[in-house]
Amino acid sequence: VRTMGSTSESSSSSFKDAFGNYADYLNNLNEKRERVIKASRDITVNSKKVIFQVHRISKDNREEVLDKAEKDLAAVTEKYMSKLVKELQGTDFWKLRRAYSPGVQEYVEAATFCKFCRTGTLLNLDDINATLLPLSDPSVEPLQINVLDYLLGLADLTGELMRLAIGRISDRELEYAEEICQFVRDIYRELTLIVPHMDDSSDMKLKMDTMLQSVVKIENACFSAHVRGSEYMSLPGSSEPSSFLLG
Amino acid sequence: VRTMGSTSESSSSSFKDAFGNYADYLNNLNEKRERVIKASRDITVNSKKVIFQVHRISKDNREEVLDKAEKDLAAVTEKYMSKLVKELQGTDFWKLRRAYSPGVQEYVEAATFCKFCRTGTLLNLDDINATLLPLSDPSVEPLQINVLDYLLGLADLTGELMRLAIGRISDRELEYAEEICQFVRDIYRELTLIVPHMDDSSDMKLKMDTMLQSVVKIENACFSAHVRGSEYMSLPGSSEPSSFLLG
Amino acid sequence: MSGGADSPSPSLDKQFEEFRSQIEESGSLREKIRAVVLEIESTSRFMHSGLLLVHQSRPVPEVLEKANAQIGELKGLYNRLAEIFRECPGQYYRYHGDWKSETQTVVSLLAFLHWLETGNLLLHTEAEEKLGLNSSEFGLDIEDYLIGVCFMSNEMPRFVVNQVTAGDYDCPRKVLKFLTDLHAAFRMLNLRNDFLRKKFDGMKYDLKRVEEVHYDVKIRGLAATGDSNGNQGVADGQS
Amino acid sequence: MSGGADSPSPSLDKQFEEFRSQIEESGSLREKIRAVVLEIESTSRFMHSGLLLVHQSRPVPEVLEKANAQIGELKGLYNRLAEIFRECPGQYYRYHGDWKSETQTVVSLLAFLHWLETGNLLLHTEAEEKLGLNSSEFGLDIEDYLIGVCFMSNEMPRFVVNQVTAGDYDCPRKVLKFLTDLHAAFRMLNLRNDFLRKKFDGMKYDLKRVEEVHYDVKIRGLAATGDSNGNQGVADGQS
Amino acid sequence: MSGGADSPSPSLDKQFEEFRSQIEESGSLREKIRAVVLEIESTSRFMHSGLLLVHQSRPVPEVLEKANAQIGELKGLYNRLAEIFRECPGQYYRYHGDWKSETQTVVSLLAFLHWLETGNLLLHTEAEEKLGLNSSEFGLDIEDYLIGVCFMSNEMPRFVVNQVTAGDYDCPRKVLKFLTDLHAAFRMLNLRNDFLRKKFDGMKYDLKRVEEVHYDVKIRGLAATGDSNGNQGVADGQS
Amino acid sequence: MSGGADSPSPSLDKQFEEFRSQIEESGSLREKIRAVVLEIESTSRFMHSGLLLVHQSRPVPEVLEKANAQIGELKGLYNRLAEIFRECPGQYYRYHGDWKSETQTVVSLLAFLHWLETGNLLLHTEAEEKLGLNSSEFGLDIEDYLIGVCFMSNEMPRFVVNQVTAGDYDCPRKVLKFLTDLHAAFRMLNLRNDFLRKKFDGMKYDLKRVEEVHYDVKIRGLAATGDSNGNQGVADGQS
Amino acid sequence: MSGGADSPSPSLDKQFEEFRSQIEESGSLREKIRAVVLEIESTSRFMHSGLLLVHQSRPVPEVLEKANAQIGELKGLYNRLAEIFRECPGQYYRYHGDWKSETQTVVSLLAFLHWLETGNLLLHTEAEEKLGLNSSEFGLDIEDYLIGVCFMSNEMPRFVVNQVTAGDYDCPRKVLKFLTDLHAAFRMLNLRNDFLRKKFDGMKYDLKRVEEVHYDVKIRGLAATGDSNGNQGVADGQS
Amino acid sequence: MSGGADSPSPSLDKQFEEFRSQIEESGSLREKIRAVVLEIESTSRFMHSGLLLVHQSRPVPEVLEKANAQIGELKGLYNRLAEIFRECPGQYYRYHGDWKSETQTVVSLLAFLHWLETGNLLLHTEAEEKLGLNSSEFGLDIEDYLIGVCFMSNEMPRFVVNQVTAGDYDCPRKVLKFLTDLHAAFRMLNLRNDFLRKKFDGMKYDLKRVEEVHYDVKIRGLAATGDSNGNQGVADGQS
Ligand SMILES: [Mn+2]
Ligand SMILES: [Mn+2]
Repeated sequence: VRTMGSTSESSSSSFKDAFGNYADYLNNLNEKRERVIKASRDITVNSKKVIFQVHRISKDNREEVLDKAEKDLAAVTEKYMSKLVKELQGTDFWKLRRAYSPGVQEYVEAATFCKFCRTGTLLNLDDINATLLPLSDPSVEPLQINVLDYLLGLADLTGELMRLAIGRISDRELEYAEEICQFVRDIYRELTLIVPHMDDSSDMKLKMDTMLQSVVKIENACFSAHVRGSEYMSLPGSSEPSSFLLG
Repeated sequence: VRTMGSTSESSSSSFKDAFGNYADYLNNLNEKRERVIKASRDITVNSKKVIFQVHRISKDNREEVLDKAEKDLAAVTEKYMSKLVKELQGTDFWKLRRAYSPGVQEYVEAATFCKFCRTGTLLNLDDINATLLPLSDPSVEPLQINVLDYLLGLADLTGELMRLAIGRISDRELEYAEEICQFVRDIYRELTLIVPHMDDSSDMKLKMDTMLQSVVKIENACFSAHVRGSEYMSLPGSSEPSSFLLG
Repeated sequence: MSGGADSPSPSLDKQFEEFRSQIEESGSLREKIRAVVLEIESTSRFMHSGLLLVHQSRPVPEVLEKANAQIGELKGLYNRLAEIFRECPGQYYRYHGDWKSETQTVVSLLAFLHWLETGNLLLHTEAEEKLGLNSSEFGLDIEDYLIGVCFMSNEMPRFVVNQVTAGDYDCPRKVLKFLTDLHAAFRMLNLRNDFLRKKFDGMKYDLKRVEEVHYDVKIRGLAATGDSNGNQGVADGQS
Repeated sequence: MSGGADSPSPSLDKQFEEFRSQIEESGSLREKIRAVVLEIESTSRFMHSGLLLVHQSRPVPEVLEKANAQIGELKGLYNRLAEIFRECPGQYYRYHGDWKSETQTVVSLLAFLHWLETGNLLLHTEAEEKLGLNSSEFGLDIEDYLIGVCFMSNEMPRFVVNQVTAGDYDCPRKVLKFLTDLHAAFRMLNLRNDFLRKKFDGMKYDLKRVEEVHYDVKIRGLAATGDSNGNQGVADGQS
Repeated sequence: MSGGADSPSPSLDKQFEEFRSQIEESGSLREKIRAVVLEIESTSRFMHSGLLLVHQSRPVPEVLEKANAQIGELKGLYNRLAEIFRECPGQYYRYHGDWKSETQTVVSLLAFLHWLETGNLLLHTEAEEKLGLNSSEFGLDIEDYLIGVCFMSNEMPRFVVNQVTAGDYDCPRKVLKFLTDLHAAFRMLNLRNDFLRKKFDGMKYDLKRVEEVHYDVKIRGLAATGDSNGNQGVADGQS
Repeated sequence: MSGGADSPSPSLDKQFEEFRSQIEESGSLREKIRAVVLEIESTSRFMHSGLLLVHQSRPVPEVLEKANAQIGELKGLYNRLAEIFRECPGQYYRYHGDWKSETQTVVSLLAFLHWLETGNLLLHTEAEEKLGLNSSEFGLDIEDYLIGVCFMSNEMPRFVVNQVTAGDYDCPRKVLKFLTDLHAAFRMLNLRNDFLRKKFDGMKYDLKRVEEVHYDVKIRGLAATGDSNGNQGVADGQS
Repeated sequence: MSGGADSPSPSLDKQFEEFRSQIEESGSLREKIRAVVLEIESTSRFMHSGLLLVHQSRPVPEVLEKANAQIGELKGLYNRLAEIFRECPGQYYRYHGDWKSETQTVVSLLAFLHWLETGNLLLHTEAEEKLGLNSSEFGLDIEDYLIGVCFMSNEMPRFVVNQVTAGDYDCPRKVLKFLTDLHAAFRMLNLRNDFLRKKFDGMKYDLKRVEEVHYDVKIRGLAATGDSNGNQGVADGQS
Repeated sequence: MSGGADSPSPSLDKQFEEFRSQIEESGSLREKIRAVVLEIESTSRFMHSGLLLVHQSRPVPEVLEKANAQIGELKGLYNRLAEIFRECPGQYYRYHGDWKSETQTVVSLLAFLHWLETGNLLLHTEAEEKLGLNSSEFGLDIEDYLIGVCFMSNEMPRFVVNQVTAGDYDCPRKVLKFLTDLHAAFRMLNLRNDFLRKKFDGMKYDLKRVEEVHYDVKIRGLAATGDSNGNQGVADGQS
């Protein structure tokens, strides 16, 4: 006697219908979330590969390495970011953010890393978002990476730049290392003013600590390269530093 | 001068070849791991649905509910477990265990839950593994769920059984609840003898604590149902308990 | 040091300047939300205080009247929230964490009230209507709604116990019927291992407790045998 | 209590009895592994102690001879490990955690030794060969191999510093060349954020330090200008 | 490096040689202890698993008999432990951490068993006797004893609940009296050991839970009115 | 329930009415503090961001000028804080937790700035003066001051490294002298505040790092041999 | 190093000398407080032990008498605390953390005792009076008082359960009325202190539990129908 | 409740009475130890402060003299500790945790001092002698000694860096020889104590750093070529 059937017909059926709707809603949402998570994992894995490709840079293979990295990055955009774009629209951008944020952060990291190595400048959020525009059906609101994910990706970028700088110093590209140092310092300083106001900044605060450590690592490396260079200058008979330092 | 080309030809090329192999190995491994993780997520999501389906059981719809649950479970096996089977072979079973373990545990949970509701008995590991045999190409070693994942899934099963028992008591199926209680106690007791020897038992130790809580919850529920029943017996003029208790 | 001291590139500065203003804007939006949410919280605390009197067997109609008056207030507040969001379409879920807990409480109060009045479950669309919400713009999240309904269920055992203490022996039967149906409906959902599932697990205990009270009343022959008053409001018999 | 006290079903008992014996078996397998691994650890500690003498400028050939003798011992131990696993095919990775750290150390020692002798990197297949391992049955995990190589790289800066202190000014050049190549080869790998990547990051610092020492020697005109001895063993010039 | 290789001072060498042998000795002592403790752990686990059957309304005498048999085994093991220590007087507390946790469990099992048999608390001296321990040589640490007693108390609520379910309505009264006295006795101690203090805080919840079970039985008129059987063993009525 | 609704005692009501107003008052006091503290935090963040430029070899005077301008702002804010407390004497430490962390940061910035200008430690009284604080009314807690000084010390290694990179080889000597004296002075305190003690432990590493930088410069013969400019400001040589 | 050993500036030395003496002073103050607080803790533990006997249905007057005797002792201890603070005005809240937890316990005991005697809530001013505290100098913090009252409420369910077990069926009604009023009074406060808010949330469960006991008594027809004894003391009927 | 109040068994009471006195005794013993340990800590902090001056190139003999004077004080304190333990034989390790950390620091200071004076490692027996300890009664635990030695080794890099900065270019060679021997001696131990093993791992970094300083001196031709002064005391050349 306690099954749903025994309530007055109309109320019971609307009740049942309503829960049917709720069930559909939850099923659809969960399935979409799963698809987004999978797309995000793909983006992460492939963006990491782009980053490793950029790290293969050295004095002589610069163009070639970056060409390949940019090609790979474009493939990530077309093949995997487009999947995200297909899944997400409207309020999903924020509702499902936690499901795709790791992938997008890694993508930002890869894209900005390529760009810095190519031009020495920061790839702006607007520019990244512009590259995503063609992926969307023009009728719907296009996927736009949000500021928070961009900044979180940028924070990780500084770790990669630190690795790059250490490598460049071993390769005696001291000026390049100093350029990186300056760039990372600027990012760090700009972020100190933004981080406290970010939504849910606890992640970012941890990343700031890591970033400061990266800055210090680069500074220390530049310091020791500089001190060594200075010693050479002050050695007797070292009149032509440049020819040797570049040798 | 410091590029790889300048070493003696033979040594350098074997060196290069070797690292080419290592790179391929790592790329393949990572790609496989990703595919396994995705399959595991699918298994998890769909096994959870089977569990929810079983929870829709009540006094009158038992057969119908379990039929559907078993059908859904068979679909999980065919559609998703088969993907795992395709990816894994030989040493992968253990090498990639962390990538698929969550899915397999949930699958065990769902399969044993169905079986208990149908027969009141425990679905054995050998029986589960037997159902997986047809999925494999007969030429390769078939996927076999390992004891550890089985036991971890069993531990979670007791949580579902606890929920089931509470529901049964509300539905005045006290004897069924007591059967569940007995079953969960037996599993708990058997596991106390095994857990300390399990590989990496820390996960399982946590689950044992949760399991004990589940046992106690069921026992308390049986206790209060029993005490209420006894009070009825001792009330004046209550000579026909059974007719009322089942009413 | 060669070239080390020039200031950061202007485009870098400009972008971060923009971010700073965007994020500060978002911060002030949040402050606005927070102000409204504090009022929602305060109004619903007040409403809750009033509703609690049903546990003390105050005449139900009087209790309901007061509570209903506060729904209007809540509607106004949610309207203000909706207006705030009209300026930033699509960002509903960015700030969702800032009001969801309060909204779940509001839903639980509305649903309890509705049930006292009609004996039926307040549906999602009805809840949106009461709060003047509009799904296409600023709606009531379905999970928030469902969690709110679970909260309402948590109040049931206490209500039943106190009603029986106060002499209303028919109450357990009605509540048991209602909760049984509700529980059956919830079982149709596939949940994740999240907050909602935990709350739904709690509902099992509410149902069990109400069943116990029903049993207590029944074995003592206190329950009315007839089933006369049907479904129209739980609290009619009172006052 | 109706039917509550019968003992658990026999099939349940039987299955758990089996599990218990399987898991106890696995435990005793683990004990066997542990015993061998302790010996591996002890032998490699001994070997390491001997190799450390190169930092104190002991005659290299003598150092190498002793160390080489211990490779045989290690081979015997890995053979015992392989035998243990012959009984449970496919379970290599189940117990991998029990020996991987020691094996990484062993690889680093073998690789260092090999480099001292030949100036070349010990390849994965060569490492397996030295330890008598067989990829199809009981091989050397590639990640363990790579981590071991990173460990070896970590020893390089210390070696270079001490060699220069002892008057071998040509050493930095050779090591720098070797490490540069090694680093370039590693850069071809796509790593995850795991232990291996962390170790690989460390290699950058080794390379940098060796480059510094090379620089120190070069600016003082201490480095030999010719490139005569080519690639055959780093330590030839010594003793 | 000129003169870098002269050997270290002989007294240094001699000292470290001595340390080596002492550390080996202490290590092998620890291995011996570990072996015994593993057996203690295993025996007490079996005993525990057997005792769990009292919750399933198995005939208590049968349960007790089996458990009692295992006490003899434990006694033998503790005897072995004591012998190990006879060789190194004064080092009881040096290695105490290696067996204390297992001993606390053993005490809790003995105390639970004793209580089932007699209805009384197993005293410290009785526990030592059962295990063949001797305070002057190798005794039972008081805090270990007290922690074990707290663990036993944690089993009480479950026991009482299950006994009532099995139809023993007098059990809560007996247990309540026992726990109340035990709790009062503990309260007089000024506990400084943090772990023990925390465990004792938990006893309050056991007591509260037993009070509630007693209440449930009493309010329904199910508790026996007579008080005849006094104090001899909790489980007499059963079987 | 009969008679359930009589109202609670008037004295109870009166007491809670009073509590309510006191809690509101304390709450609004806290809001006022929070508002000022947020501004302090924001100002000091800007000041910090400006000071970070000394690591980038910006002309020091320019950096200092900007920072000095912000001290005035801070002074105004602390003045507002002091005014808030003038109304509730004796409650300084009640709300201390609400501003102490920000104040420690402020002290560290003032001390760093002062040291850049004068080469000396900013004294406690000087810090109070700069912020317009008055010990008898609303002073600077000594532990806050000391923690701020420790924070300042943490900046030293980075500063020294970057100064040397920018070509100022005399900087390490000056900083080393300053830190050595500061460290020695701290050592005489018997610190009981755990946080402060931990921060002070960190100062040892700052000192060690500066010693190493000094060593790096000295061993290469880069340090100035003369000792002419004495102590007046660390940054004189620059710009 | 030439000239490395000149001593630090005298003002620095002087400042740290002063800090040293202030830190010592504050440390010894803290030691004095700690000594008194230990005694307060011990006395209140004793008092608590005595009060616990009401759960065992000991004659209430006897229980109360003993407990009352200890209030005098506590008063003496708080007097000593107040004296310690007379020497350092304005620092009450600096050391508040050192005694607040013990004071909350003391309040809970006093309030429980008072309620047993009078059936009323011990007011804040009454609590201060009992402890000889004086708001203007060394008073009882309001939040400490409120937390103490919550602790007292936590004891109520246990008390009611045990009283009913012992046959006092009117107790639940009285306690329910008391707790309902108390809960309603608390609800009006806008609690910002997180700990207090959490404790107050707990009071809801106490209330619910007491309602259930009341229900149990009522449905079984055990509750007294009359309402005769009014409000003077909960425990009158006993002994 | 009928019969609820009979008192617990006398043997239970007696046992807990005994526990109470034993726990009190152990507590007051611990207080006595704590008092002595606080003085040890304070004396060794003072001694440490004095020894730190060697990093600032103060004349070594003067530094040593002061430190030596404090050894007598420490001896007195350890004597007091020994006396406390004379009353409770066999309990050394029961309270070992209360003083071991301070003792490790003391050993590190004594060993550093001894090394400055003689260039040799302070042996375990010598350390016991200096502190008036007696192995058979109250000796110095070997692991505490070894940990203390590791702490001393941690100071070496800093010492060497500062000595070279101050112009003593022969110091690195001496320290390197000492540390190399010490490290080799340690390597032969099969360390099972985790903390000690970790500390010993750290010694590798000390050795490496000293090697680097030695390298820095050598490559710049700063190291003395002769080997005249032999081994008698590191600091002879100074002052
Ligand atoms: Mn990265
Ligand atoms: Mn589950």
